Amino acid sequence: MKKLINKPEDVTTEALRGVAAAHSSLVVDVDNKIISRAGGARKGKVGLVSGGGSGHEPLHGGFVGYGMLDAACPGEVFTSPVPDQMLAATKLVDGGAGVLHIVKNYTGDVLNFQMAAELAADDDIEVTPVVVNDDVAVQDSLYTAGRRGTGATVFVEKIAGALAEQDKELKKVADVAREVNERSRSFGVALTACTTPGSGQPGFELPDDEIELGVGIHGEPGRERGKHRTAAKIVDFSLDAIHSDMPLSGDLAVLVNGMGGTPLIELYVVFNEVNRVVKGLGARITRSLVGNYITALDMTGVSITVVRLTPDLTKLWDAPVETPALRWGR
Amino acid sequence: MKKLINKPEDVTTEALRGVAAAHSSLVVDVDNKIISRAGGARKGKVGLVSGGGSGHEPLHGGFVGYGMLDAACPGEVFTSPVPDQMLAATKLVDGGAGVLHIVKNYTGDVLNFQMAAELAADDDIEVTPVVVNDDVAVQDSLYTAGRRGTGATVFVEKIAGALAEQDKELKKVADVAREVNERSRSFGVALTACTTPGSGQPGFELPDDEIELGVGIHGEPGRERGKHRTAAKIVDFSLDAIHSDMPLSGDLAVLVNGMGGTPLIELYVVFNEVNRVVKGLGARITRSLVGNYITALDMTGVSITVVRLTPDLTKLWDAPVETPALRWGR
Amino acid sequence: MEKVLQVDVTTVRDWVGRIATDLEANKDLLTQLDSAIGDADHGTNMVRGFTAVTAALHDATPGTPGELLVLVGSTLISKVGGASGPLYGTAFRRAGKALGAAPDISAEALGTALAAALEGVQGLGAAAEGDKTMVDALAPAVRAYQQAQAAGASIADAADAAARAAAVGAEATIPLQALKGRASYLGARSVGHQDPGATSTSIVLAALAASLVGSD
Amino acid sequence: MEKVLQVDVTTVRDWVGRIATDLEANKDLLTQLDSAIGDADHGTNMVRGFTAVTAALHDATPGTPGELLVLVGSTLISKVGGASGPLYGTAFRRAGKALGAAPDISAEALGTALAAALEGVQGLGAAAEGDKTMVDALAPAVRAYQQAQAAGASIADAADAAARAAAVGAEATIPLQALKGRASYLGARSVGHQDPGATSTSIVLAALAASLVGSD
Ligand SMILES: Nc1ncnc2c1ncn2[C@@H]1O[C@H](COP(=O)(O)OP(=O)(O)O)[C@@H](O)[C@H]1O
Ligand SMILES: Nc1ncnc2c1ncn2[C@@H]1O[C@H](COP(=O)(O)OP(=O)(O)O)[C@@H](O)[C@H]1O
Ligand SMILES: [Mg+2]
Ligand SMILES: [Mg+2]
Ligand SMILES: [Mg+2]
Ligand SMILES: [Mg+2]
Repeated sequence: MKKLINKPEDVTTEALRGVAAAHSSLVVDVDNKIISRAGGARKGKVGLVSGGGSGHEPLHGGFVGYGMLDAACPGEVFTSPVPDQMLAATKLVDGGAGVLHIVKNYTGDVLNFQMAAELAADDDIEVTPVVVNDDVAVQDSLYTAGRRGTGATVFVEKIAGALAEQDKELKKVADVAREVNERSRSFGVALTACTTPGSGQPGFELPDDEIELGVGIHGEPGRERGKHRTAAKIVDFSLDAIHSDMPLSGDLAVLVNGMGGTPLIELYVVFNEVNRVVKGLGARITRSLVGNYITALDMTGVSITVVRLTPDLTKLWDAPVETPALRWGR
Repeated sequence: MKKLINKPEDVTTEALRGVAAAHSSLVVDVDNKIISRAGGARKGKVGLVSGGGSGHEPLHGGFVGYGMLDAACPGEVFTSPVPDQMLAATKLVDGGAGVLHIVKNYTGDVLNFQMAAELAADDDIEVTPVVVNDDVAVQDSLYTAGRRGTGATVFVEKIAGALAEQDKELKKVADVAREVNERSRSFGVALTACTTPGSGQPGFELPDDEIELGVGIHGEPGRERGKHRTAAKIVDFSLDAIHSDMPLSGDLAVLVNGMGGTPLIELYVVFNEVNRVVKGLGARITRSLVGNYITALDMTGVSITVVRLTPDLTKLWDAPVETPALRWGR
Repeated sequence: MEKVLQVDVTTVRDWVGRIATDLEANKDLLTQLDSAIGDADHGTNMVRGFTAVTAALHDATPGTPGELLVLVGSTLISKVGGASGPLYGTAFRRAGKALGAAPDISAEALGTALAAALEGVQGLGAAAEGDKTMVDALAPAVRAYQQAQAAGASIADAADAAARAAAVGAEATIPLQALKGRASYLGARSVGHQDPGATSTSIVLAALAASLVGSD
Repeated sequence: MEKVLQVDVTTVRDWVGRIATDLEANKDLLTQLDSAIGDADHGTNMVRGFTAVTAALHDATPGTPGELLVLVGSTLISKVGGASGPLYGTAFRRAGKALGAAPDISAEALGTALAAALEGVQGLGAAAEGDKTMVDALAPAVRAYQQAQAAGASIADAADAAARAAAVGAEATIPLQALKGRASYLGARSVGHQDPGATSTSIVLAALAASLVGSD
């Protein structure tokens, strides 16, 4: 394992110091691991807090700023953060209008955010959690922990953040977050596994001619392993999984997301294929993101997220945002 | 080799189609391989054209847009584009005020841009080339092709682009481009080699405990090979090479650039170390970029670019920009 | 003549110390198990948690077993994260609360505490036995403890029975398909691997039995 | 009795066809050489160039050797890119221009054309012999050709001498340290590898010799 780090156990702390040094628009509480907007809470505005294991950068810290999150709580690498962090962040961003917790559906994130919400209630802060679960690779049934939260998180955070910026009440902000989640689906494919600094070993072994279909963002193996194939076939497979779960029609936002180790030129090749399939279905891509937005350390591979837009969602997507990883309109 | 592609020979074309589909702010001439701003040339504005081999994305196509480039010419992977492309781009962006060619110092880029400039002169278009050569890993002497152009290109394109947006004349735009180049230095380190789609093999073999110091962005081996070491020591080595060539003082812009396969969390660890060293030298980082801006396909590693700012350069850096990869102020 | 030891706060401190040592020794094993069907952090998570617990116990001197276990649980909740943090944290907190303010632990009280721990884990995580989680080690351990104790065994022997049952339960997760936690994403591919959380639970209970050797 | 062939546009077409075939056959070799001291694209670059040349010659029917070589050169400039595109492109263009509008190529004219090619490459790339570039194959080839021709050799024999000298020159780049092009970045580490451009030049001249076998 070769990584640009000092000691594995110091990675998250030192990266946070780097974030603090690089972004004057952010305040970083390194000890408590909270990234928040410089300037603090605005009275009357719903606060948005998200968080999850580290190793998915720019998620979540890169989405803190005007028009998106108020605070992010990064955990250890691939380990959900702890309730103390979330509680402290919740208090920090509360402007009296309540706080939205944006939680990716993983047992760890759900349980820790749940505990934090209980603690916040003790402090009379109204908290509404919204669970993101867009990954169609996982069967959503009684027999699983439910679908994982992946690429849709970016859209949920951006769009709910835009509505919160208009000082809409907590219920409305939570509703739009849930609406985005319900209209979003994702599917991921890994060409290679990722290596956490702590373990020093790839999460799984993938032969030179095989890929993982339906992979997660934590180095979890996917739902099936298959032969490597062309970008066209990978996209066909992925969009088939998405389309058969949520038929694609109308105006779509598409995220072609690199897993961390994938060259951007390949993501554009993939985007071209997604565009082909979407057109073939009679739908059209009206908003797009191509790049590394929710990663799995050094994994090579791609995840595709599709959101069925409405005019209102499009407007909220287009609203100004000013974060390290997503910025327009200011 | 596992890549998200169809056929190796189609990668650049298909990626261009992806760029076209993803960015409505750009016009892509897929046949001639030219990415330009939607809307075309503005009368009286100096046109900025850059280009180089593909595989360095987002460079250069990701920097086409308001406040930065007018057009980019991507070549084949790691192969400089051809004069025909550059000439066509030059004609396309000429608004009567002349065209700046931003050329990274590689024999291929220099020779092809030189030929294009000669052809443009035949068409009575005034062209001034500016050669970027910021990579201190290469000895700048009679005994080499001179220093390579790397991370400084981003700053040259942004700052010259901002001045061109003010309708300043070609000489002034070229002068500021040269000024930025002269005030910039870079140094790169690879943890692993990259694999071109065409060759299917890593450019060099790097044992599990070794790194390449002073590596280029084309999978060229670096100036020396050494044992793998901590991020702190890698940064010490890199900034030492930079500082002994251009003493660091005053206000600095710093780019901590991922080579394509490096997790963002590691780049922030590196940024933290750069900040430590810079502070130790009594200088300070006032502007920064952390992420993948000039890559070498799937290489893991980092390059560090430092620009000694002036108040004027800072102002131009802060001016609005609206491109796929760099955007603020609009 | 066998010396019968009292089970008090010193014994519980010893137990927690053994857990820390044994988890450290098994860190790589737990991470490897989690690598196969999870995200390769269970060893790191548990060691981070018990390192924090050791530090907390260095600074604080809880007066009773119950107080000590509540401190362990709260520390785990504050420091571990992941799925295992809230689950183990809740288990230790509930066990501690069940023990109340008593200075000693009777065999019966320990059985009640273990049952409370299990109830806490299931209340939070909603896993049933057979779902391939830590419950598959903890539930049979609680049953084995209570059976032994009902049959008149010493606290030491009942704990030993619990530890053995936990080890069997952990191993018995191998053929199961995971229905909870991260491993459930793998569906049928989770079969054939031992659950990391059940394994760490077995370690925790083995440490308990070791601390209680000779107690009545 | 040996049949003496005329060197005309058909011969030159044959030469260019052989170059295309031989480069295709040596594509991986050239890329491997470029991988060691460059950026692993020289094989791809040359094949892309001569594939375009073949297509151009399919569509066009240049009437003279000179016209044909100018077309080859222009096509390479338009299609190859990299360092080798402008350099080879200029070489072929200059050679073609040196041949003028003559329908046949004399031994002397070929010598002049080769010299013009070399001058074009050096004028553009500023490489001297010993800098570990294509010049290290082309320059001795031009010298060998001219010596042989001055000594009264046939065009075929002179071309053969040129091809041999180019091969020797290419191999002689191995111990050199590169002072031009991408390999120069490696400094002393460029020693011990054969230059890809010198190798492709040797292939181009071997193809010339093969096309001229039997010509006077
Ligand atoms: N719902 C649940 N109920 C009980 N135990 C669970 C549940 N989900 C996960 N676990 C346990 O947690 C273990 C994983 O812990 P850990 O790796 O530390 O957390 P994470 O899964 O968040 O990475 C699993 O092996 C399993 O025993
Ligand atoms: N200045 C120069 N003069 C002559 N030949 C050169 C020069 N620079 C590079 N070359 C030749 O070009 C070859 C590399 O060509 P190629 O790999 O196609 O281009 P690039 O170096 O741009 O990738 C080298 O092996 C060398 O022979
Ligand atoms: Mg985890
Ligand atoms: Mg090249
Ligand atoms: Mg885990
Ligand atoms: Mg090359």
